[in-house]
Parts: sequence; structure tokens; C-alpha cells
Amino acid sequence: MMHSLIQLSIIVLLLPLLSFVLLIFFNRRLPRNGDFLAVGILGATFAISAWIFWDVIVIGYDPSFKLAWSFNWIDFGDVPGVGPLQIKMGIMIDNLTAIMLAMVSLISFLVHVYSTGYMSGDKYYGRYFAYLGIFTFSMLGIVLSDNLFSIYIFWELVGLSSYLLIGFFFEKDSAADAQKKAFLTNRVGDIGMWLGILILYSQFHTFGFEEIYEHIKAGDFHMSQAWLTAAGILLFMGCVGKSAQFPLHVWLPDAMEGPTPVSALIHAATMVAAGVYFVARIFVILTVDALHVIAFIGAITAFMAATIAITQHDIKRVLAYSTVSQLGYMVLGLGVGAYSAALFHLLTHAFFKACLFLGSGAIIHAMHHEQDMRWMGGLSKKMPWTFVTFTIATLALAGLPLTSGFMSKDAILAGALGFAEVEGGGIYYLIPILGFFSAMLTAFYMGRQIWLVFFGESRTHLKPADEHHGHDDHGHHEVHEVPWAMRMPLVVLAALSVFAVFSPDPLDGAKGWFMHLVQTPETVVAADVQHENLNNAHHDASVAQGENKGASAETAAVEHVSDAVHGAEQENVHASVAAAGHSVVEEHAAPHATDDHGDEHHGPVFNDPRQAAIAHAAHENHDPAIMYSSIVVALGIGLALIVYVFGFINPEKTAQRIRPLYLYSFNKWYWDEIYDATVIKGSLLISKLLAWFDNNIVDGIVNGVGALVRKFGTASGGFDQYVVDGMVNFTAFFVQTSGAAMKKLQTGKVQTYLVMALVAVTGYIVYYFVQVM
Amino acid sequence: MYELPSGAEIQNIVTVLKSSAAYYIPEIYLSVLFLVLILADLIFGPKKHHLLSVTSLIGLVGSLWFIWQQHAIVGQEIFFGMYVVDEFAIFFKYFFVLSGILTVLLSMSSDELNSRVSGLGEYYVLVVGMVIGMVMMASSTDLVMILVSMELVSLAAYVLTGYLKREKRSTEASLKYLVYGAVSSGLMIYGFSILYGLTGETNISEISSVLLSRGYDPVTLMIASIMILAGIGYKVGVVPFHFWSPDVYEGAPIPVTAFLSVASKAAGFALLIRFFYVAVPHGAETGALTPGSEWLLLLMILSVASMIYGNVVALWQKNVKRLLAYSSIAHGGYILLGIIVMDELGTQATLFYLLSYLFMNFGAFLVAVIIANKTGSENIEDYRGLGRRMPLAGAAMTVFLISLVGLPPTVGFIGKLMIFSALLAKGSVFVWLALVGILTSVISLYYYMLIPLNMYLRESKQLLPDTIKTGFLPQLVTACLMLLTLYFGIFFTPLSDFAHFAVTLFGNQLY
Amino acid sequence: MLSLIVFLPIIAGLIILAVPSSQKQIIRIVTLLAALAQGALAILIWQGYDPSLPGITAAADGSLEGTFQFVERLPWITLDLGNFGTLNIEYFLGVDGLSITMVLLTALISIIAVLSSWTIQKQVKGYFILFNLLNTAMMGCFVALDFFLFYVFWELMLLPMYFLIGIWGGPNREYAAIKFFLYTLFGSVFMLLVMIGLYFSVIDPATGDHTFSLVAMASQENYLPGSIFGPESVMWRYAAFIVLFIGFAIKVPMFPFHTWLPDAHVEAPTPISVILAGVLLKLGTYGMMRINFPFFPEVFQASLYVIGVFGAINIIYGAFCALAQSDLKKLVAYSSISHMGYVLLGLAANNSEGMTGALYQMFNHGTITAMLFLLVGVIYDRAHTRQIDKFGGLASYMPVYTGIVTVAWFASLGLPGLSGFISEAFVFVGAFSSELTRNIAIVSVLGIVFGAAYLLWSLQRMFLGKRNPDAVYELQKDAEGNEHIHFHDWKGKNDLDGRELAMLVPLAAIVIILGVYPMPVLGLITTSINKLVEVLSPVVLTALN
Amino acid sequence: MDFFNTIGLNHYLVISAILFGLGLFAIVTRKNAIVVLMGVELVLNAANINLLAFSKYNGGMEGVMFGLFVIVLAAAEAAIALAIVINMYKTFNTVDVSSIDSMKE
Repeated sequence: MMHSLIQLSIIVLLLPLLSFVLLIFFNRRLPRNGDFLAVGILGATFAISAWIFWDVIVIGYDPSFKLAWSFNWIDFGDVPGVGPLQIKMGIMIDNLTAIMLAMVSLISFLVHVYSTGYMSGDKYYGRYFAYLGIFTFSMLGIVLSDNLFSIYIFWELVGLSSYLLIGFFFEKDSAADAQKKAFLTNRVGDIGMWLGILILYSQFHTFGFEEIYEHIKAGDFHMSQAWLTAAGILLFMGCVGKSAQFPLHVWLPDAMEGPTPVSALIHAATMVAAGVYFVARIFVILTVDALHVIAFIGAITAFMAATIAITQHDIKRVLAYSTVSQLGYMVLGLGVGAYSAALFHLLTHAFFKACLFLGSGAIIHAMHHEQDMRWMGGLSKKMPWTFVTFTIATLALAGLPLTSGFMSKDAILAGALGFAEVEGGGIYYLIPILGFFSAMLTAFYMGRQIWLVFFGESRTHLKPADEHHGHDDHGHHEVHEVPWAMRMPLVVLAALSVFAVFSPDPLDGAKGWFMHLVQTPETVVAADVQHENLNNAHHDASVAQGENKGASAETAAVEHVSDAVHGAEQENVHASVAAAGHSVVEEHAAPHATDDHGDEHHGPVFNDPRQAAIAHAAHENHDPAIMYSSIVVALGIGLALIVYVFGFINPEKTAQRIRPLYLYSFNKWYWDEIYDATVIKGSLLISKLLAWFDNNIVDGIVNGVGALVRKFGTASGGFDQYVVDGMVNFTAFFVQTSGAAMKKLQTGKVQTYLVMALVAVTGYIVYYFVQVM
Repeated sequence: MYELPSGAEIQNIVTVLKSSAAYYIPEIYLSVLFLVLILADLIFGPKKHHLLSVTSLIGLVGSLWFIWQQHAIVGQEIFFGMYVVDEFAIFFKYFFVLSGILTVLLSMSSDELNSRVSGLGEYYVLVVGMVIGMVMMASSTDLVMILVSMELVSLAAYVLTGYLKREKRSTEASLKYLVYGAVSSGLMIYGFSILYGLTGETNISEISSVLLSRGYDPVTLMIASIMILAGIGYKVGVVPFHFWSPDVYEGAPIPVTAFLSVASKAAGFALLIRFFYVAVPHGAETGALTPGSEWLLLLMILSVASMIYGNVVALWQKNVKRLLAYSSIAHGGYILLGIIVMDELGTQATLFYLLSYLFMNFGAFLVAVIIANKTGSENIEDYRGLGRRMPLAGAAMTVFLISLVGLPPTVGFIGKLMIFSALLAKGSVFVWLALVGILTSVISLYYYMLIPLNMYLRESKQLLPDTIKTGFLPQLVTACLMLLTLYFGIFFTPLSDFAHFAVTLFGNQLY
Repeated sequence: MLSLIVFLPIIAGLIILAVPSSQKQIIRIVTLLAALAQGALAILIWQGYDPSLPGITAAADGSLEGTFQFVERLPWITLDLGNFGTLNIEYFLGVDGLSITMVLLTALISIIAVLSSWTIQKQVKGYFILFNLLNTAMMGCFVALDFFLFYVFWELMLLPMYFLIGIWGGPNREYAAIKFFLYTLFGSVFMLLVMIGLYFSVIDPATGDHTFSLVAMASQENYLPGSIFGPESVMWRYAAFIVLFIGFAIKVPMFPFHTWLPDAHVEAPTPISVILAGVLLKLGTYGMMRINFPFFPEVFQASLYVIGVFGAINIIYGAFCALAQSDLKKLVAYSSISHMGYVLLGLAANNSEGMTGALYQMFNHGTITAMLFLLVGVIYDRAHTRQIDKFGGLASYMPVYTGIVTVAWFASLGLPGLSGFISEAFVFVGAFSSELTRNIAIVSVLGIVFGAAYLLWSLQRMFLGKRNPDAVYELQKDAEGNEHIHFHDWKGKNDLDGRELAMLVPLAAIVIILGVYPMPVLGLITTSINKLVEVLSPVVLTALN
Repeated sequence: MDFFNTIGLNHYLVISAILFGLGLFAIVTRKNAIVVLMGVELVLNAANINLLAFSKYNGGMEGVMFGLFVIVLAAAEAAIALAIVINMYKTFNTVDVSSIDSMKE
């Protein structure tokens, strides 16, 4: 009998699928194309997952909560050399899962509601909700999976649904291109992920996360450690594709061809975050090298996307690049070991970015599908609701204090600083630096956006005629606020972007429930394989533990009821180590230690020296991080004000002045052009070549032969049509020519025949004589 | 210098002759038939060709009964060992009579013969004569007898080939056949004379015993056997003694062509087996050739040459008869493979192959006759679009050709199977021969498929009626042959047992 | 049972022979009934099949039929070969995990093919007679356990196929037909020699006579020392393995021998393409698994890497060639070359995952490619062209068609949740798990991307976007102003009609069900596969000589 | 020396060999059909000489019998041959063997 939560989660998983099935087959027959059905089902989905959330998070407030259930999916029987072999499918619920469940189903539900307004009157209205259904299904599948195989399955399925939704307006060629691009780019990433899965499977003959962790912990990984690192990086490639990390980020901006609510749901809040979620799932098997790669990829992505976002005109593209940039943050966070921070950012970002996209959708809706910010402006008065919610979300994104975004981003940056410290500085400081710089840019371009969209005068009339595409007849209609169906989600999401939701302390997310419940897991990669330039980290940790040996005893003795030990016991970690960790934390977190309830004690406790070191370094760098980030954010916003509000600097002129840089950013670093010139053109060329090869070489060993055969063929009365090409060609050619030669012997003169026969006879006799003699 | 035999000896001779006559009934019967036909021809005049044909048909069928009688008395040497009645001979008696019957049937359904102005006088007479000759070829064990029987066959064949006097092709064919045949038999007789000189014997079994006992000069023996081989090779039409066959086959009336390509070829093989197995020494173990048995190597060369040449040149043929002529050269090569193995299985395979060849080749020629009757042409081009219009003929032709290629489920496939089994049963010695056979049979697919391809895949240029009626008799025969080809392709036990029954010469004194 | 399922079509053919050729409908229905009966029998066999029996080799007690099921074994031909003892040919039918899946597939595909043959108008009688003959031959190949019988069925397929392509095919049909015929015959004649050689090398443990039984040949103990393929004659065993492999590889078709396939497919009428891709190609790999590999395991071991490389070449090469095609049917043909490459790769893995994947891929490729060709046929019937750039924007006007096309296309590119994915996945799993073929697997993974590339590209060019200016169809506005598609001289329903749905929907359902829960098929084959892997494993080799 | 003094078997053999060669030569070189047939006769007679010689020197009557048969057969052959040649002259208006090659290749 499986646990009730499991049953609930299965129901949660299947409900959206039901919605898909119903709508894809019956949408034409249902009233309103059955949108009420979809919304209702999603409402139920959200309700149940909220229940799970309540049960897991609020009732049982337990960091080590974990629940798993699985069944035999494929039974290979008794495999020679391996023994009985089954492939299991299953469900695993822990805190992260519960939170993700709630988040995904909530946003999905909101988007459904929103779409009833936004998509109303579309030709394929019903089909749209069906697609949303299958997307929600596969996304929930990713969240609930307990093994690599099923996660890969759902991974591809979200790919499919994103493909379908991006190309929802498939009659637009741009949309069709975008969907193909998205799918293929993701496939490239998936290849890597698949290879990574293969590496792990080939060692352990299982796909389950837990089993794999166990095996690695037990040191059953028999290939060289390089393979383990490779496995980590390859698995990460899946995330690179799905979460649009450099160098596979190119598809996400184009994905904005899809309906805006879709952009909000898939390409901002949930699917793109799946990559991060996946890396978090496999976090424990990542070797140090793999983590470094991840960190740098994240940093580069964050920075690059931010620089591009500055110069974009399309309101959705700006948001898209900011999404890429934020995802870069999360990946960076995981790379530097700020596990819970990264996931925290995932959550917060999901809300405010969804809010931003829905807001932009509202704007576009109101502006009659005008997406270019240059022709907007002055909307604050016309659409107050949108304005307010949009602004709150923007502040969260820019990372101003009192917002959720501030806490999470700050935590990540702190982790980055600590990481750089532990790794011994040098190149590693690049990561936090890029992080902070991108933070500034983020503040800048968001300020720019807010200003261009909401303030100043309406610039609709400035739009040059030639840029009017399709909707110019509505071009100058009156702009007014969107209907409630679209307003409500904005409000909810904006509300969820406030710090109070996550943590009592606006400055420190670590005090919040999230950071408590989602804690960095202990790595399973044996310490001896850990990276070598950690001597200082080792030292650090050992010192920390050394000087607390004594303290630990008495700490344990004195405050044995303290949460730390409590937590430690829950984690089944040896008390002294726990105390050591705790005191490490306490010592270096002196400033906050004065707090009456010791949330900061809940920093996880590590055997692995590196993780321990990073953890406490991160904690140490918490305040500096706050400081720096506030500064850079202030700088960014200030710059935005200077440029756009006070107009001290004219953007156009500046752009002219630094034209190459401007163009470089405006053209997205030319990635599309590069890929098109190399990968796409290349493979098409190869395919042409091979096809030619197939037709002319393989299929007719040498063209010349074929031609010759045809010549002979025509001579022999259309024989060529039966003489086939390829090797047969060659044979036929050979056979024919020999035949042509031989048939000449048949002269028709009987005496010649006799001569030949006699020659044969005498010839053989002579040959025989020669032999005998 | 020679004194006359005494009365006792003469008495003895007479008794032997009397006793021998009892074993000679089928031949006698056939000779009677021969005479009866001549008389009928003289009495009723040549215009009554139905009468003649039916008479000869019944007569030939009747002869089967007499042959059946001989099963009881196998293994007899008669006429002072000039002639023998053994399973091998009986097999071929059946074979030749059967082919004679089929030839008569073909002739009955062939318009080019029946429309002949001066009637069909002595045509069937000659056919029966040929049958007699071939039957004797298969049973004779004395050089003289061999010579006589062969000449009997040849002379009849010359006339039959040239039977359509007014046709250029026919005349030309007969002339070439005559000249070539005469010279080959001349060669053979010369070879016989040398062999006689070596041994002083004309009975082949005594020749062999003398050779073994007294020893011999291998070179001389070799020359003799090569010359004899030339003579027999011309009968079986293997490269390089085949040159006459395409022209003759093309020129002769189709039934005669069929008869020559199956029966006289088979007679040649019968002679080949009997003579070379018995008379001249052969390598006891393959590979190691005892002196004087290098003709085995020669046989290999001949068979490979025939398979390649026949199949390759056939690719170029546009006339069905000529195409089948080349194909029959190739098949001669395949049959030789069976003989080369020089053992029981090989002989069995050879005989089986001959049987299968009987069915499929006569079938193919029969369809050729039917179509020639309708279109008056033997060119492949003129077969276009006939498959749909003559469903039976088309289907049958396809089956026969598939069988000639050697694909299951036809009797031709089993023939090839047994030949190759015989080769491979010797281990890896003969694998190369098998490979040649296999590959050439792939080549043969090209040209055999030309005919169905034209019949089915192409539409005829000139307008044809939607269905073409053909006579009942030819249809019946075609259907029977087709069914037999298929049936024996699936249940070939009877045929193969028959063949196995026939491998025993002189009560199995060989091997 | 098995005899019935094999010879039902022949019976139908004979019945048709009696029907006057004007009664087209009766002829069609007779064939359909035969196919349906065959399907019913197949289901009965499936139900009665006991997955715990491995098959492949003789039972422990040495009885040849022991581990097989639905066995029918009677002496067919026993010849007295004088001092060679007797030639024993048996009528020996039976199924094990390898064949049962293929039997099911064949039954399914032939039903579908009959339905899609409904549109054949020319010489209906001849067509269906040949069709039934072909059907019997295919079914027979899969259940025959006697090499001779197998060979007979194998060759029996050629002629009907030749005529079906040659008479009912496209403009260039003669060429394609004879090409198919010659290639396959070239491959199979060598098989004949090897078959005879095996006969003289193998004895039936029960009787001690030589035997053609595939089962006896599958266990090395039955090989006579000193015979041509005896344990110690290494050279001949290698030669035999190679020629057999080539013979089967031509059917697969494997890279250098594949050129007959695109021509045959492009020229063949839709139902024949369906059968060709759905069943005939499988015969190649089935032959490898049943005959080629278990008879010469040590050679197989030695040539794993080569086989894998050829598989990889097939995958990538086929994908690239498909990418370049402008004719939709040719694209699909190349795609099936690519997909059969996965089978080869899985076989080269030589472990349970890989082999299971390969066999499962054979099944799935059968169903999926059948769908693809049917869909191509649907559009060809309407538009009389298959040029991809002659369409565009179909999705707006033929939604149902587009929907099924999408399912088929994504199944073909291995989308999870559809059956193709699982088989490909396990092929990769297997290939990667074996040290030997690991790097080959890594390379072949590229096939996933390019597979997606050509399929999505064609999907976009034909269905998405708007109507191409030079498209072959017109658009007509009706009363309320929404557009409808119109093909020249096409009277029928523009979107899929009932018959087409009847063909396509079941296939789609199978593809989806087996993609979600593969055990219905995998459950049948795993035991046999494990047995096969055991037979092929080096352990056996040490036992041998 | 002996060779020239006493006539022995070899002389016959040599003669017959020469005759044989001449016959073949005539067959393959002469155009006229009749002459070709005479060549055939030469070949047969060469064989006959062999047979008789052997029969004389090795004893036994078979050779003689054989010779008789050969003569008879030669006669029969000649009869048919002449008939065919006449027919050929009727159809082609020539007896030139080498000119008749309508069927070839």
C-alpha cells in the first residue's frame, strides 16, 4: 500500500494529461472549446499539490524528508553476466519536489486563467489548452521522477510541448523556424545528457538516483574518474540545452514567437528552470572539475545575456535575455556550491519572471500586438494594475532589498564570493565579478524597460509606417487595462515576489523556510578524488574543526537540545561532527549569532572538507555580498535614471559612439550567424555530399562504368535497363563485355567452329605433352 | 587365314542371340513402331499427320510398359556383352521415351510443322528412330554399338533439323549440324581406333580390365580419350564443342530444338558416364589424378567454360530459341559438375538434374511453341504484354524460367541443390566449382527474367486482343509440366529415388 | 496452428484464382479475410505463448523441439543418398522469443497492407495472388526451423516482390524491380552453399544423422570435427560467416549494399513499400540472430566491432542522405536505412540490453515505418507527387492528417513515450555498456540529432507555414470565408477517410502503448535474448574445440 | 633403318595419321560442301586403316568388323549429306559452305 502522498502526487501528475487527452480530441465539440475544463482540472491539480505542499512543508517541517515509490517497468529477466535486471520507474518526493510541485502547478494554473483572456478568439483555442496540459504533465513528471531514465523521458516531452507551443502560430514562418530551432538545440543538449546517463548506467545497470548515489559512495564506479567528471558535465549539457545556457542559449529568445503566456509558463518560470532542477538532482555526483565548468558556464551566460538585453527593442526579447541571464545565475550558484541559494533563486525567479511576462503580455494585448518598446510609453496611467505589478516584479528581478529576488541573488553572490575565496582566488574571482556586473546590467536594462514602457509620452505615432506589420489598422486604438482574468494572475505573482513570503528577514534568505528545508546535500564523490588546489580549504576546515574539538564536546554537553544537534541527529550525522560544523558556522557567523532563534545554525554539516569550507566561506561573505550587490544595483538603476529619466546621456548618441560594441550586443554576439554559418550550413553541405556520393559512387561504383554499361546496353538492345548499377553495375559491365567478346566467336561459319574445336583439342593435347615431358 | 566357326559355335551363337532377344524387347517394339509409322505414312499419305502423331504417341506410351517389364531382369549383359540391361539403361530408356512423347506433343501443337505444305511424312518416323538410337546409346557397352547408335541418332537429327526445307534457317542449321557432327564422329571413331589399338578389345569393360591389367601408355590413352571426349562433347554440346548448337537450335523447328536440347544431350551424358566411368581409368581419389585420367581435369575446364560462356553470351540474345540454346550450354556445364565428382551421389545428382531439365526445358519450349503459333515470332521483343493475355502460358513460362535459374520451390532448384551437395560432400576440394556454378546462375537470372519482364512489365507495341485463346492440348500439357515442375520442387523424393535407383551400372560394380 | 498461419494466404490465393478477375471486390475481401484470420491466429499464438521457454537452442535433454512452442515437426523428405546415408529435410515449424514478435508484426502489417491495397485498380487478381504468396513466404521465413525450409521461403519472397514492384510500381519500376531481385539473389545464393556445407557438418544429436535443423546447428556440440565447418576449420567458418552476413546485410540493408532500397521504395506501390519496410528488412536482421551469429559465435565475437561500425555508418549516413532528399518517400526510405542501423548496433553490443533493443527496434521500426509509408501514400494519392517543396501549410487544411503525421514523425525521431524511443534507448544502453562498442555508440548518438533534423525539417516544409506558391493544391474559400484545400482530380475526402484511419489509428495506438509500457512485447523476447546472449558469449567458445 | 626395310604397324599408323590430317585440312579449308564431305570420308578412312592395322597386328576380328560398320555408316552419312547439300543448293543457290552464316552470335 503506497503512501497517500504518493497517490496524491500520481493524481497530480495524471490530471493535466487527462486535460490534454480530453481537449486534443474533443475541443471542437465542447462549449468554449473546453477551456473551462482545462482551467478546472488545473485548479484541481494546484489544489492537490498545495495540499501536498502543506503536508510536507508546513506540517512536517523536516529538512531530511524523503518519500519514494517505484515499480518494475521493464524486466530483462536473468541477464547473463549481470543477473536479474529490472528497469524501475518511480516517484520521489522531498521538500524540493513538494515546493516545485506547488510552484509549477500554481503558475500553470495562473497561466491557464490568464490565457482564457489572452488567447480568446484564437483559431486553435482548444488545442492551445491541450498543449498547456501536456506541458504541465511532463513538467510535473520531471519534478517527480526518481530516476534518470524517466527524467529523460519527461525531459524530451517538455521539449515536445515547448516545440508545439512555440510553433503554435505555425502559419508564421518565423514561428515554425523557432520551434524547429528550439527542438534541435535542445536535442544537442539531450545527446550529452543521454551519454551521461549511459555512462552511469553502464557502470551500475540502474537508472535510479538513489542507487547510483549509493554505488558511487561505495566506490563501485570502475571507470577512471575522468569518466565521472565527464558524466557530470554531459548530464549538465542537458541543462545547458534546456536552461538555455551558453553556448546553446540561442533558441530561447526565438522561442518568444510563442504566445506570451507560454513564454511566461515555459520559457521563464518552469521548463527552463528544469535544467537547474536537474543539475540540483545530480548535484551530489558532480566532481569538482565538473562544478567548475558549471560555474563558469553560468557566469558567462549571466553576463552575456545581460549585455545583450541592454540593447533589445522587443519587450519580450529583453525579458527573454534577462531570463537567460537569471538562469545563468542559478547555474552559477550550483557551480559554486550554493545549492540552496540557486534553487531559492529558481523559485523566486519563477514568480517574478512569470509576473513580468504576463505583464508584458498584458501590455502587448493592450497595445494590439505591438511589442517594440520604442513605440510604447506612458502606459502607467492607462494600465495602473499592470504598471504596479510589473514594477514590483522588476524590482525583484533587479534585486532591490525587500524583494524575494534580492535575497536569493544575494545568497548566490555570497556563495560565489566564498567559492572564489576557497578556490584560492585568481581566475575564480572572475565568477563573482561577472555576477555583480551582470546584476548591475540587470538593474540598468530593467530600469530602461520600465521607463520606456510606462513613463513619458505615448510614442505609438512615432512608429514608421514600414514597420507596421499586419495590425496597423488597430495601430492607434485606445489602450486600456486588461480584463480581470488577466489581472488576477499578475496580482498573485507580484504578491509572491515580496520577501515576506520566504523569509522574515528581508536581508537574509538563510533565515527563511526555504533555505532551511532545501539544504546542500553531501557529495558522494569520494574526498580523495577532490580537486587538489584546495589545500587552504582543507587547512581551513581542519583548523575550524581542530579548534572546536574541545568546544564541540561541551557544546554538545551543554546545549544538547539545541536545534543544531537536533538537526544533526535528524541527519544521522555523528554528533561531534555536527557540533563541529555547527560551531564552525557559529564562529564565523558571529554577527548574527546574537539572534535568539538559531536559524543560522541550520547550515548543513559536511564531512567533505571542501563543501564545509565553501559553506562557511559563503556564510562569511554574506554581508559583503549584500553590500556589493546593493551598490551595483544602485549603480545600475542610477545609470538608467541618468540615461532615460534625466536624459543626461542620449542613448542613441552613445550607441553611435560605441557603435561596434552596440552592434555586437544588439546582434546577440552574432551567435545565430556563427551557428548558421558553421553547424547548419556544414551539416547540410555534408548531407548533400553524401547524397551525391550515394547516387553516384556507391550506386554506380564509378559513373564511367555506368556510362559504359549504358553504351554497351544500347548496343545490345536496351539491355541497360536491366543491368543495374552499383556492384551489379560493375559485374554486369564485366559480364557484358566478356559476353560481347565471346559472342564474337560465334561467327556463323561452320568451318570456323570446327577449327576452334580442333584447336581446343590439340591445345589440350599439347598442354598435356608439356606436362608429361 | 581365319577359319570359319564350327557348327557348335554357330549353335551357341544362335542360342545366345535367342536368349538375348528376350532382353531386347523394348528396342524391338520401338523398331516395330518405326516400321508401322513408315507404313502408315506410305498408306495414308503424309497429309494425315494427326493419324501419324497419335499413332506414334500411343506407340511410345506403349513402350513404357515394355520398359517396365525390364525392372525384373536388370544387370544383364546380352549380345556377347555388346549391350546391357541395367538400372542406368532403364532410367534412360524411360527418359528418352518420355522426351519422345513430349516431342510428339510439342509437334502436334506446333503450327510451323503442321502447316507444312508437303505434310508431315516420315517426321514422326524420324523422331521414333532417334528415340531408338538414344535408347541404344544409353545401353550399349561396345565401341561398335556405341558408334552405330550415335550415328543413328545423328542421322535422324540432321534430317529433323532440316525438316523445314523451304526455310533458309532450317537448311543452314542442318548443314552446319551435319558437317560438325560428321567431323566430331570422325574424331571419335579415330579415338576409338586408337583405343582399340591399345587394348585389342571393343567391349568397354574389357577395355578397362585390359588397361588395368596390362598397363598402358598414358599419352596415347590421353589422345584417344580426348578425341572420344570431343565426339561425346559435341553431343552434349559443352564448350568448346558447342558451336553448332546455337545455330542448329535456332534453325530447327521448335519441337526438334527441344528434343535435341534435352534428349540428345542426355544421351550424350549417358554415354559420357558409362564410357568414362567404365572404360578409361579415373582418379580413384579426387585431386590426385592417376595417369591417363587427366580427362577429369579437362572435364572441369569444360564445365567451367560452359557455365561461364553459356550464361554470359546468353545475355545478348534476342531470340528465345537461341537464348535457350545458350542456356542449355550452361546447363551442360552444371551437369558436368555432377559427373566430375565421380561418385554415387554425383551420378545421382546428374541424373536428377537431367530429369528436372526434362521438365523445365520442354515446358519452356512448349510455351515458346504456343507463343510462336500466335505471334509467329520467337523474338523476346514480341513477347511484350503477353503475360496478361495468355495467363497460363505466362505463369508457366515464369515457373519454368525460375526453375532454370534454380530458385525454389521448383525442381530446378533441387537439381542445383543436389549437384552442389555432391560437390560439397567431397569437403572443400570442389568449393571453387560450386562458387562458379552459383555465380553464373546469378548471372543467368538476368537473361531468364528478360522473358517474364517482357511478358508482364511491358506493354506490346502493336494492339493485341485482350485475351488470346490457345488450343486445349498445349494448355493441358503446359499445365501438367508446370505442376510437375512445382510438385517435384517440393516433394522431390520420387524423382530422386528414381535417380538413385539408376546410379547402379552393371549391378553397381563401380565406385 | 503455425502451418495454418503460414498457408492461409496461399489458400486465399487459390480461392482468388477461381474468382473471375472482374469481381475485384470479392478478391479484395477474400484477401482481407485471410489476413484477418491470420491476425486472429497470431493473437491466439501470442496468448498461448509461454515466455519462460527460451528457444534458440535445443533443450537440456537435447530434444530439438524442446524449448520451442507450437512446434510442428514431421519428416518432409528423406532421400537415400547411398553411402552418404540419408538426406533428411524436415517440415519443422516453431516459435520462440525471436520469431513470435516477428510473427505478430507480419500478421499486423499484412492486414494493414491489404487495407492499403484497396486502391490498386490494375490487374487486381494477379496483384492479390502475388500478395498472398508473398505473405506466406514472409510468415514461413519467421517460423521455419529447418534451414532448407527457411531457404525455400526466403527465395519464394523474391519473385512476388519482383512482380509487385515491377508491374504495379512507378515509372522506373523495371529497373528497381530487377535491382531488388539481383541484389537479394546475389546474397542468397551464397547462403545456399553455406546451407549445404552446414548440412554436411552438423548432426542431429538425437538421431546422429546429418540435419538441416536450425536448432541443431545453433549449438556447437553438434558440429562434426573434420567437416567443412567443423570446429577446427577456422578459415571456412570465417568464410561462411562473412558470406552469410553479406547475404543478410543486403536484406537489412547495410551500408554498401543498401542502394537497392531507395529505388525499390520509391517505385513500389504504397502497400508493397509498407511490407518491404515493415517486414522484409527485418528478415535480414532476424536471419543474423537466428542463423548467422549463433552458428559461428566465435567469428561473431571477432567481428563485433566491424558490425558496430557498419551500424553506426548506417545510422549517420542514412540520416545525412535523408536530410538531402527532396522526395518524401526517398527520405523515408533513407530514414529506414538509418533506423536499421540501430538494429545492427544493438546486435554488435552483444549483451541483453543491446540485443533486446535491437529486436524491439525491429518490431517498432516495422510499425512506425509502415505508418510513414502509408502517410506518404495518402498524400501521393491526392497530389500525385511526393516532392516536399510542392506542399506547405497543409496543417491548416488537413488537421487530422497532420496530427497523425506528427505522431509518426516524432515516433520515428525517437520521442520518449513512443515505442521507437525505448528500442533506440536500449540499443544505445547496450552498445555503450559493452567496452568494445562504446565509442561507436558515442558517435552514433549524433544520429539522434540528425534524425530529428531531417524529420522536423520536412515536417516544417510540408505542413507548417503557408501554402507554397508552386504547391500542387488549390485553396477554395467557402461561404463563411474559411479556406478549404482542393487537389486536382481527387474526388475523395481531402483529409483522411475512414479506410486510411482504419489503417493508421491502430498503428498509432500500438506505437503509443508500446512506448509507454513495452512489456507486452519485451516480456516475450527477453528470455530468448538472454539465451541467445549466452549462446554467443565467449564461454561457449571455450567449450567449443 | 628397320623402318624402311620392313612394313610394320607403324607405317599404317603414320599413313592413317597423315590421312586424318589431310581430311581435317580439307574440311576446314575447302569452300565446296562436297569437298568438305570428302574430307570427312578421309577422316573416317584414316580411322578404318587404324582399325584394320590393329586388327591385323593384334589379332582378333573386332577391328575388321568395326571397319565394316564404319564403312556402312559413312555411306549412310554420305547419302543424307548429299541430300542436305542438294537442299542447300536449292535454297541458297550455292554449295559454298563458308558463305552460309546467316545465323551467328
